[in-house]
Amino acid sequence: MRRNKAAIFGLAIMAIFLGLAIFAPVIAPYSPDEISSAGASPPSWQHLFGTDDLGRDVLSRSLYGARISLSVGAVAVVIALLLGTLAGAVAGYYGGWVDGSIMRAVDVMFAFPSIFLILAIQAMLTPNIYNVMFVIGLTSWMGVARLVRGEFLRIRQLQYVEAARAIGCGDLRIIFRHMLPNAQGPIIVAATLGMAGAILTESALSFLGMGVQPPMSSWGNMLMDSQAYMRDAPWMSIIPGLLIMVTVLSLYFIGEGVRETLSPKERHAGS
Amino acid sequence: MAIAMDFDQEGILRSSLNGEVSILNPVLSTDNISSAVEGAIFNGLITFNEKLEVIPELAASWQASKDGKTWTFNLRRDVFWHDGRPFTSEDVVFTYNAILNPKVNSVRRSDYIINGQPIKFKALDKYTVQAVLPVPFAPFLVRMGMGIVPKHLLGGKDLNTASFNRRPVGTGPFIFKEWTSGDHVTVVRNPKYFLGAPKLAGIKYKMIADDNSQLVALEADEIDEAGIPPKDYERMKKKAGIKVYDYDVLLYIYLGFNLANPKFADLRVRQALAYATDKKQLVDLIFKGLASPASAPTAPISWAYNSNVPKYEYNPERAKKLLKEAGVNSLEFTILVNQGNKEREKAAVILQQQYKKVGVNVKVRVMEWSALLKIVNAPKDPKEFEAVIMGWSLGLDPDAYSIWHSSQYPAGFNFVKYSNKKVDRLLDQGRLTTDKNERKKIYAKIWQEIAADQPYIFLWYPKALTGIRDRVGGLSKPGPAGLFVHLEKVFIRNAQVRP
Amino acid sequence: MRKFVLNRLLQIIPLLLGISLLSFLVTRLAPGDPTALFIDPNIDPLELARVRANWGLDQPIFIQYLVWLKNALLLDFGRSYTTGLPVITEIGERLPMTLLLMISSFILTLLITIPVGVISAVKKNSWFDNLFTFISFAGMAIPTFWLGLMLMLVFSVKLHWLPAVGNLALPLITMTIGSLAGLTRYQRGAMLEVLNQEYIRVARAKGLPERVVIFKHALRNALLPTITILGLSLPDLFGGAFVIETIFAWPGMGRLGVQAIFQRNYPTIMGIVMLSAILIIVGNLLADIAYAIVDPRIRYEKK
Amino acid sequence: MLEVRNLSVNYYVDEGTVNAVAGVTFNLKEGEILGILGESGSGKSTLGFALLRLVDRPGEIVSGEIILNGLDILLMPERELRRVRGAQIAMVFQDPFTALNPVLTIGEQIMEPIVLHQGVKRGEARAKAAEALRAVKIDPARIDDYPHQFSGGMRQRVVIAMALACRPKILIADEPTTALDVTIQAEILALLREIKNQFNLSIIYITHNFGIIRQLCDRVVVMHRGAIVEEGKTHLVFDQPKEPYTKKLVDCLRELG
Repeated sequence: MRRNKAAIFGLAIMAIFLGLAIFAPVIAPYSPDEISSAGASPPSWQHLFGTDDLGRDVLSRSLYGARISLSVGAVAVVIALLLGTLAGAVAGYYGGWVDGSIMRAVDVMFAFPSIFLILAIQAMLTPNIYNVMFVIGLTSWMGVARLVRGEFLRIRQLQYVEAARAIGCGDLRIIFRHMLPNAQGPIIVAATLGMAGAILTESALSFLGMGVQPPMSSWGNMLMDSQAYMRDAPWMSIIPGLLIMVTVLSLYFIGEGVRETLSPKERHAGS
Repeated sequence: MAIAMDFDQEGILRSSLNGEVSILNPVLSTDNISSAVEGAIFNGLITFNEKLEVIPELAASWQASKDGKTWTFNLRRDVFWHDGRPFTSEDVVFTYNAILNPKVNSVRRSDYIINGQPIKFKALDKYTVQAVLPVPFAPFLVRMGMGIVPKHLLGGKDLNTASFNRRPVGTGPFIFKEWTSGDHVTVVRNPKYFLGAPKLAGIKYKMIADDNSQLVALEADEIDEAGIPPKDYERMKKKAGIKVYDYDVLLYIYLGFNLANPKFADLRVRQALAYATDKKQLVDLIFKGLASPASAPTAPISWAYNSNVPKYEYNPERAKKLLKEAGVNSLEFTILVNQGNKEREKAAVILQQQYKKVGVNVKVRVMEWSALLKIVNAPKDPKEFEAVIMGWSLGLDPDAYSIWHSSQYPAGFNFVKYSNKKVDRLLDQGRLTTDKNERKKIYAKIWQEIAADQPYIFLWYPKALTGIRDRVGGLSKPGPAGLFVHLEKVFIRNAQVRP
Repeated sequence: MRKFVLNRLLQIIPLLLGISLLSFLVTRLAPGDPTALFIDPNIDPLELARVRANWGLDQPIFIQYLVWLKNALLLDFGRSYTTGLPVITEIGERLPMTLLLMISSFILTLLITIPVGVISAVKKNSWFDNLFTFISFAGMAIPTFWLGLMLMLVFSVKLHWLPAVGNLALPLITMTIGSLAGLTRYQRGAMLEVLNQEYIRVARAKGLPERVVIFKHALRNALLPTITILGLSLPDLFGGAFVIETIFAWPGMGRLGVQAIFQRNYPTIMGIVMLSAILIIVGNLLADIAYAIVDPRIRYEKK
Repeated sequence: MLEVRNLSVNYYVDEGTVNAVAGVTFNLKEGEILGILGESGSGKSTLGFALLRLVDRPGEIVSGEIILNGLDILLMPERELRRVRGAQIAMVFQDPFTALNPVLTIGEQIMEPIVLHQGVKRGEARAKAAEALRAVKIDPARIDDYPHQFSGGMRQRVVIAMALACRPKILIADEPTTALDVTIQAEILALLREIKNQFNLSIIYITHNFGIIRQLCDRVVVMHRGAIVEEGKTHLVFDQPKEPYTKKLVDCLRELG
């Protein structure tokens, strides 16, 4: 009951952030890139969240940053889900050597410290927002693959799949119409956690100078740029730091909510 | 634990390095960080004083022949390697021949090859070395500062892999003691140093790659010396126990245009962009004013500096007019900057806004250093970039042949394809002339020509800002050579160093 | 059991081959090469070409890989371009520091995670549970580098309690907070699930004290998913290690690795990727073995 | 020998409060097998758990008395309660697949209550555990095996052995055969009858299966929506049900059988 409240809270926050991101050009009081020789100034009526070291309005940058951070998170997760679901579904459905080779590929990817892979691929592709999404997606699909495979191995045994096969459904139809919808719960949970993870990964990439590139603002690179100013201009780091935290928390809450609704064991009542 | 030890041990200078020492062999090392440590361990034939003038070190004196091709160095006779062996001319010849050996991975080799011919080094006797140049070459003497390595330890060994590179033995004021990979290098005083025993008991170089962490360590009294970011300058100046020094360095940062690209072929376009560049805003926003707007491919502290060059003071109206004159209605281009360099990234973002005001649309592309160089240095014509923000660290000699001579394209560092017959001729002349005053005039003309052509927009001359804890004394006068020109004179206040 | 371990060990071989090929390709296809370090107007580009040839980089990639593979099979991973040291030596100097950090963080994490997870589950929705729920969510939601710098500002600059660099405490705390959060949630979740199992009620019906019910009956079962998660979180530990090592100037392997990537120091990159892959695989294997030890079902199935 | 008076248990769930057991009163006589009959959701399992105060949150025992040997179980301090659990009243659960801890040997699980309640050394407890296994017709040599090595019926025997280990006076069996095949059901029922005599037990047998009640129980209590609707000798209730609800149940059984 309490958790579901948290999940609703999380959903509400995400909805608000999404709205702010979409309407950023309307809401933002300034252009996010407009610099001013004044440099960093604390929050005031002109600049509610203050300005950064180049005199740019932190509120406007946060709003535009929401677009970037949320879409990096969302697209990266979609990529990871597509890859992971496909790999897991194929592996779990066909089994045998198909399963074996896909799962070995998953093992290879898992055995890599993904930060190295991300860095190397980023170096290869040069950092920009699309590559950031792509690279994070490409290095985070393995968990989903294992999960979907596990679900499929379980579902494959169930009667309705047998029945579908008996009436002559094709493989693709069985996978997508009969099996996948039944595995969607865990996938949704993985998606919310994955999106949270992607937003954090983007900020870690920013630390390495390989995240979303300037002048585009993402919460990750705002936070990174601010770290040198923690003492002189704390608002520069507090705002994006809080935004990241609240977003990630909201996503976790949503994930937990979905998880608890799905798990009947948590909701036992009298016999 | 390591830190507690420092407080116990008196007279140790706790220095810091903002990266990792890679190799302690002056023949092989290429990075400033390794060089900083090598400076304490090794000596060259010559060295530089605070004013960057050449002064004797291992060589007591030298003479050049009349034709300027034969140089004779008379070595000091009181120098010993840290292992007790005497230093001789054999060591000098060995060092330079090692650099010239193609099997040795030294990228300094080209410093000692002139017009495709190597300089010949010869030991005339135990304490005399002769260098024979194919042609007279003005920058020769400053290149004799290379740290000399011992023949008796390296002769017959594969220099690239010698264990010496990790446990170096030199002639300098400090003796190598310990190197913990990625953490610190410690050196201890050489009581027999030929310029006088150092006053420090030793130096511990702590490797701290992150600028913020370095600053925090200085504030927390864990190190004695650290670079100060400009935005912390005022705060650190007020901080008790720390003194902040600022001084100019031989470096300039620029926005270079690919002149092979038709967008930048017209001089008026480049001039327009120069007028559209508010260098003062750049310097104020990025450095809080602790850097100076640049105007020429040199630095104010170079002896060949010439302030009398076209300056293109900020004038957006003039910029718009020039663009119109050039018939440019819409200009759009991409600036490359290297990833990890916040100052240049910010500069690109600021330039983007400044150029927007004159109707020029700029995209910024941040690339990893290696990837960026791959584009800029690829030996092909035309190159695949439009504009790039980079910096040149200048040698002590003003020679800029490799940057501006038209022969240095497409292979070479004239990657913007600058081509000016007059500059070519002056560059050739500048290398061959040995008289300093003559050369000064030649380079003044070169700077004027280049500044007028604006193949680069010269952005700023950085300053070095260094914070030193009060307990450190004996620093040299702040200058481009740093604060530790005479390491043997540096001391820790109130420390008892056993003689 | 022995067959199970043997089988797993055999699987490592193709895994390492795959990893080596992938990382070789990825690093070589990235633009630029190690001589980018030497950019200096005084260096003739011809010299760079000479050095490249000295390193064998003028050969086709395929040949380079085979040469690397042949040498690697003889446990020769080449020499670092920047230090000239054998890669094994270079890594060997750094590995102990990374392991020190990772293992102590690992132990600290377990010491905190297990009791906190257990208490949170047993006292579900109590103030303790809510507090740690909040702390762990916050721990998961804070970017590591930010947390590290904040801790440094507070404990080194303001309070002067701990040295900013060169000391284990702060990097350890930062790393532990990062991994603590997720694990505590898992431990709590697993515990909650186990506590709803019939055998827990059975244990209570037998009159066992709550202590025995929780620690003997519930915890052993609830540890199973935690062990798996621990194994799976190893790659992340390496990733986190890099950021932490940089901030706290900790001379570990993560920093060496990322630096090697920026420098295109191929032999070092390959050495580190292979070594961390082996560590991760061995870590997972150990997790599986630990799982089998705790869970008799696995143990006997594989007999 | 066990008297239950006015026992009520509530569940507090999202949708509100469910009165799972609503003021139930009955007693168990020495040596009898009392059947508690009800459909799923009738509160019969909750009642079974409540007898040993094993109702978990979100459930709560809100009122009533459970008198054993003159003492109210509901008022006992935790320590004393534990001396009742397993020692005087033992339980056998519905699902033998989940009732045994998968990571402990069956021997360990049977020995636990013996060591706890009889304060004997492990060696002796092990002997007693072996004896308990023999009583439920399992080879004592398998004492060090794990639950997953047994079939369902065998596991239920282990559960019964565990319940019998401390020689309790009362056994509460909560649908111990529903998860098992019919043939194995019969074996377990026979076993229960056998051990009842051997160990001089009183049994509360909770089920939704009137057939089993008829075979096994002396008396029956019929529950519906948390309350007792009818109570009496099994054959009387079966032959002349008074309440319409009971009648319906009996009719169902007749149709089937």
